[in-house]
Amino acid sequence: MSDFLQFVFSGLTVGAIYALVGIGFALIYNASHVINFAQGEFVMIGGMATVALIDLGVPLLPAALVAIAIAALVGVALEKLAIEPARNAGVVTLIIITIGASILVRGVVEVVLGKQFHRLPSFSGDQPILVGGATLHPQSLWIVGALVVLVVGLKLFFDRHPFGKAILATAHNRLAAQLVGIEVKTVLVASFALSAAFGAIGGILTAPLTLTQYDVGVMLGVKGFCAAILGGLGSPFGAVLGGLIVGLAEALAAGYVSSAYKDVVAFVMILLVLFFMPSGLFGTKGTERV
Amino acid sequence: MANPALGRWGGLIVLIVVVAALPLVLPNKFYYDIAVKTGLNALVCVGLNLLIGYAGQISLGHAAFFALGGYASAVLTTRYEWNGFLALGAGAVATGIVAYLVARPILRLKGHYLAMATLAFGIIVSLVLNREIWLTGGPDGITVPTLRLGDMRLRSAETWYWITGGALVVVTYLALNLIHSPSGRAIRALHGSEVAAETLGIDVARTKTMVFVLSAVIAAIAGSLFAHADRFITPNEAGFLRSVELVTMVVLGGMASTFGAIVGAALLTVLPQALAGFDEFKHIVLGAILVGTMIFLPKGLVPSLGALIRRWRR
Amino acid sequence: MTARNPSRRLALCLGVATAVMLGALGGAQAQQAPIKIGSFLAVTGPASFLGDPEAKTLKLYVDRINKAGGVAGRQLQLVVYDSAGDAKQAVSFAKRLIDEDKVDLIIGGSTTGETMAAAPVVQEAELPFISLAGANVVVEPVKKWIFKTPHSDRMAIEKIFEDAQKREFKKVAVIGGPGGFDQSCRAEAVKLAPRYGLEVVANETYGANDTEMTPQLTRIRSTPGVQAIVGCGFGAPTVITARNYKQLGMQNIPFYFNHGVGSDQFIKQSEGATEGMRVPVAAVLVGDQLKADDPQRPIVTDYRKTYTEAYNEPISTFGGHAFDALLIATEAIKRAGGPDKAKVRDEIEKTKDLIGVDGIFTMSATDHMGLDLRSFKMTEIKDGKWVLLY
Amino acid sequence: MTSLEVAGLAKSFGGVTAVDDVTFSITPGHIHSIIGPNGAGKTTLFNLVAGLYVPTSGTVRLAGQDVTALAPHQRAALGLGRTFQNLQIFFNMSAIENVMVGRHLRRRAGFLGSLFALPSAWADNREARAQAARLMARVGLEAYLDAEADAMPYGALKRLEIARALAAEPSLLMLDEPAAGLNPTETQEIDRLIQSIAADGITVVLVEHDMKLVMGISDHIIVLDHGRLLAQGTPAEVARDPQVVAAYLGGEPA
Repeated sequence: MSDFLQFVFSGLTVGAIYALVGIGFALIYNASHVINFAQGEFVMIGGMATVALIDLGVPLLPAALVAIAIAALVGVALEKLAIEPARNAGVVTLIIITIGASILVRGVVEVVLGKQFHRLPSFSGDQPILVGGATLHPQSLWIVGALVVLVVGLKLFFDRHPFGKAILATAHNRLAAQLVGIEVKTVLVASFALSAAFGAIGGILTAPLTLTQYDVGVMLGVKGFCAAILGGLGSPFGAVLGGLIVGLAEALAAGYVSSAYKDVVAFVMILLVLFFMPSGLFGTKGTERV
Repeated sequence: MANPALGRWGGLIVLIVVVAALPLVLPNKFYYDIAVKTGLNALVCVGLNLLIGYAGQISLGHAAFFALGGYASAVLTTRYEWNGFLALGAGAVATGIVAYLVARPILRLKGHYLAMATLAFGIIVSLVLNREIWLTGGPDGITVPTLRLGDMRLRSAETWYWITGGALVVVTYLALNLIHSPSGRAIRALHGSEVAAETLGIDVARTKTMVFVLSAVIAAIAGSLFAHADRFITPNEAGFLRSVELVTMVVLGGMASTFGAIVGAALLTVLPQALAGFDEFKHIVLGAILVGTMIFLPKGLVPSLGALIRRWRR
Repeated sequence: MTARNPSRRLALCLGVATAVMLGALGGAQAQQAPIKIGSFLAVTGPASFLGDPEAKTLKLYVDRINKAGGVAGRQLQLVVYDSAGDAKQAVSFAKRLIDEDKVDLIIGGSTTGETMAAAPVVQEAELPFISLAGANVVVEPVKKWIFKTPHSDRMAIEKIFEDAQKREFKKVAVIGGPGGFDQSCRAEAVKLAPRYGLEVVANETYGANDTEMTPQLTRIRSTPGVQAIVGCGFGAPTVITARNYKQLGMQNIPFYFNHGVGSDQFIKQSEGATEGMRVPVAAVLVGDQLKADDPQRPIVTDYRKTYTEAYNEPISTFGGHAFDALLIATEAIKRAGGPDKAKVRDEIEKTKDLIGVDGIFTMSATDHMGLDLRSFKMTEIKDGKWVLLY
Repeated sequence: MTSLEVAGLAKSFGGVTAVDDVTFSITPGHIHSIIGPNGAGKTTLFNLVAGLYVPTSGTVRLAGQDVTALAPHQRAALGLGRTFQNLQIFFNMSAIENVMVGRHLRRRAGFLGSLFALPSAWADNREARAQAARLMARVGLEAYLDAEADAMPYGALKRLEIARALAAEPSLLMLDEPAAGLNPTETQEIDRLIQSIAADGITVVLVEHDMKLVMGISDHIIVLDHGRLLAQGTPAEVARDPQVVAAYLGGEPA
């Protein structure tokens, strides 16, 4: 039983990160119908920039805030310099563009910050908390807590704030949004900035638990994509559930089945969902018009 | 172009001449080695281009087929002491069967969902290759014996150059045949409009499956040749980034252009070599080239240049 | 995971990394072409703990040797490629060193995977190759052209099990990655355990790019009767293992690592999670604690001083492996009177009582490593420092 | 013997019924038109007949054979051809290649024959090209043979779709708004083309908004409104039907 709890803790912690990356995918997809394969790089930038700033003597909180801002700026730059000029390109072209951008970002980080891996100190020490025979790392609480706060915040933003509503409206029907006077371009930029910030927060929160390096973004990006698809592409809150499900499934599989095949679990799951529920667990079905 | 057939076969002749003449300028074995890798990548890309460029179906998991072919050769020749050519054939057939089995459910999907599904398939294959250490040797790879033809041991880089070059010419010839045949037009029709294709009597699912299996088999053969040429293979050959690399070659060279695929493969194989001196900035340059090409030459290098030449002629 | 060192994977079909050419600058005495030493090392990537100090050591000492007049009257030229710990790239670079750079001798392969991948190429090209990899498989069975400097994983396990036996442990757990070195180490552990009255009750493995080892450690924790854990591996995964070990509050179970973690980096990155862990390492890491009459003391002290002064960072056992490889190579070239490949190979095999920082080397036709357990030291990490036990 | 028979056909999309219990039959060799206001369900009906949508209930018969469970390409093999309201041109091919795709059902070479360029594939190509060129001339596109489809004007593409559909030698041809977006001269040409197609013995089913065209060339008209069959008969009969006048003709000065 304590083992089960341990796997659940581990799964929720990892799942929360996938969720944060998944939200990023959903936000960008909603605004632009682009799958941003550079999403994982925001996670990497968050962690790496914070490490670099702390090494320069900046305290944790300001360092984290600046890192989030840097990631958001990279997100905006990505939209302005790479996505917008290729607005009318096909799916494949856009995928290649975002992949190219992710290589570019990794290349820059590699040159500026080096290829070594780094770690951040834990926010509240490393003393594990005992819960029902299992141990919970304080950083896990930070991660899950941050996810809850961000999701609630995002929900309120969409429901209450006029700009949040504008983002939702654009996702729903771009043309109609334009007609009622919503600045679609601003929505696009904001979506990229927002999803970059979410990714960066994820990167900063996990760096104390795992390690961060210029290339950690690739796998996180793919897992986040899994979360987004599982939750139904374009549904930020579906992506949260998708992320948690992927994380939990991985941890339980690692614990009870085979740690060697934990990554396979996520991908087998995604294939099954795509084969039997092509619009994801929480997505809606669309019909093609001829 | 006044006569499309002229461009088609003219291109093939140019390819043959390049393959035949290249050894005159290759200074040593190391360059032969690069040429072999270029050729094998081009081989995969010609096949992948049939799927992505002509049929309009993206695959972010194609490296898996390459690796399946390579590992079939590696495992069958080392662990079970099969004849190399038999192993190559078995690898191609087995990969074809795997491709056939995954094709139906996967190819029903479109766009991003298809991208995700093929990506997931590729990652699963690469994970299995990484984890089944008893069979594959794990992440550090497996050594592959020299390919033997009778008593002849095919091991020098020069020999492999001619094998690869020959295979590339043959596969290019077949691809050109296919594209300009009834089946090829059916494949291209899928890209143009699936509904229209259906209403003209084209069995969409079957056609997609055919082209998927064909491109997978070509990749598997290239993978087998690669394993023997390099005499070593690691699960990285099946990895996500290897798949992305292959797609990038196709898109960079030009989708729906067989020679574009070859040019793209050559460029992305040789470019990192040329950038060796600027090691620090290599990834920045590579990323910038990818993004830049897609934005400014969205059709890829060869079609864009072709259009330019045609305009200039007029 | 497959996405090992990703941008590199994409960028490099063949893989070409930094070619650091430290050539003979003293033009006057360079009537003869320099002796070329090639190297491929995991300077970056998950094994950069190993490759980085190795590359730095080679550069530093090739420079010093050249300033002192070279070897056998000729200058040395060093060509280093970064394989990022990837076996595939190691093969490419081995070929490049042989065919394009036409080197006389190769030092390198930071990891067992790289070394074993390149081994057939080197054997076929017939040139001496001194590996810096740990696993026994590198030199057993003996391969004509291949030598190595670090202690083997078998020795590490023997050392660990001796210690475990002294502490009267009966049941141990093993944890390691899927790479060649880890695999070999785990296999040795399972094989040797009965000889020390030990039973391996849990044998856990993680993926090469896993970011947490919590499930594996949890399973070890809930295996009844585990008295000690033996970690097989190097680089980032070992750091994560150590951190997770502490995060799970498992310090009541003693932890041994093999010699793949022998650097201050490991302690630093693990942030105190390594307190109390025991690791068998080469003497160089605890050079200041060696007895005054220890024959290795002078050379170890000198290496520590030279390296720290040049790079302003603590030494590691890995740099020591590279130092010894260069030492063995240059001594053999001197005796052979030049870089003739076959002669140098024979001379390397004749290395006898050569004091290096890893130990005292005596090679033979059946022993291409030439070290024994005497020079292998058991240490414990106390207050973030390597402390020599015996 | 009917060319097309639709019985109790219905299709709803998530609660919205687009086609509701429609029954009619079409006799061979005439020009039939389906008319109705926007949203009457005409295109949905086409898609149901072509097999692009699966009906919620009802059956579709082609030349007496129940095809309700058949895929679109199987229906095409039974002699059903169509064009599209929103152009479905293969923009990745030349004009003549578009039409050559239409010869797909008439090919002899298989996949392997195509791959290895066996004589059968050569023969196919020759035959398909000749037929396609003839059909393009027939629809007035002889000037566009090797033009890239994406460089052709709209009116030409409309006719290209018809040529492509004809290439499959259908016995029943469904044209979805062939005159939409065309100027009066072009509309007249289409008018003549449709009549000549019908004269060849091909049954034509037309969805069209241009009332002048419909009334002028149709032998038989089916009127849909809100997914239901409102009336059917000759142009004169339909034009007299008070329900039709109220629902459609009256609502739109034609």
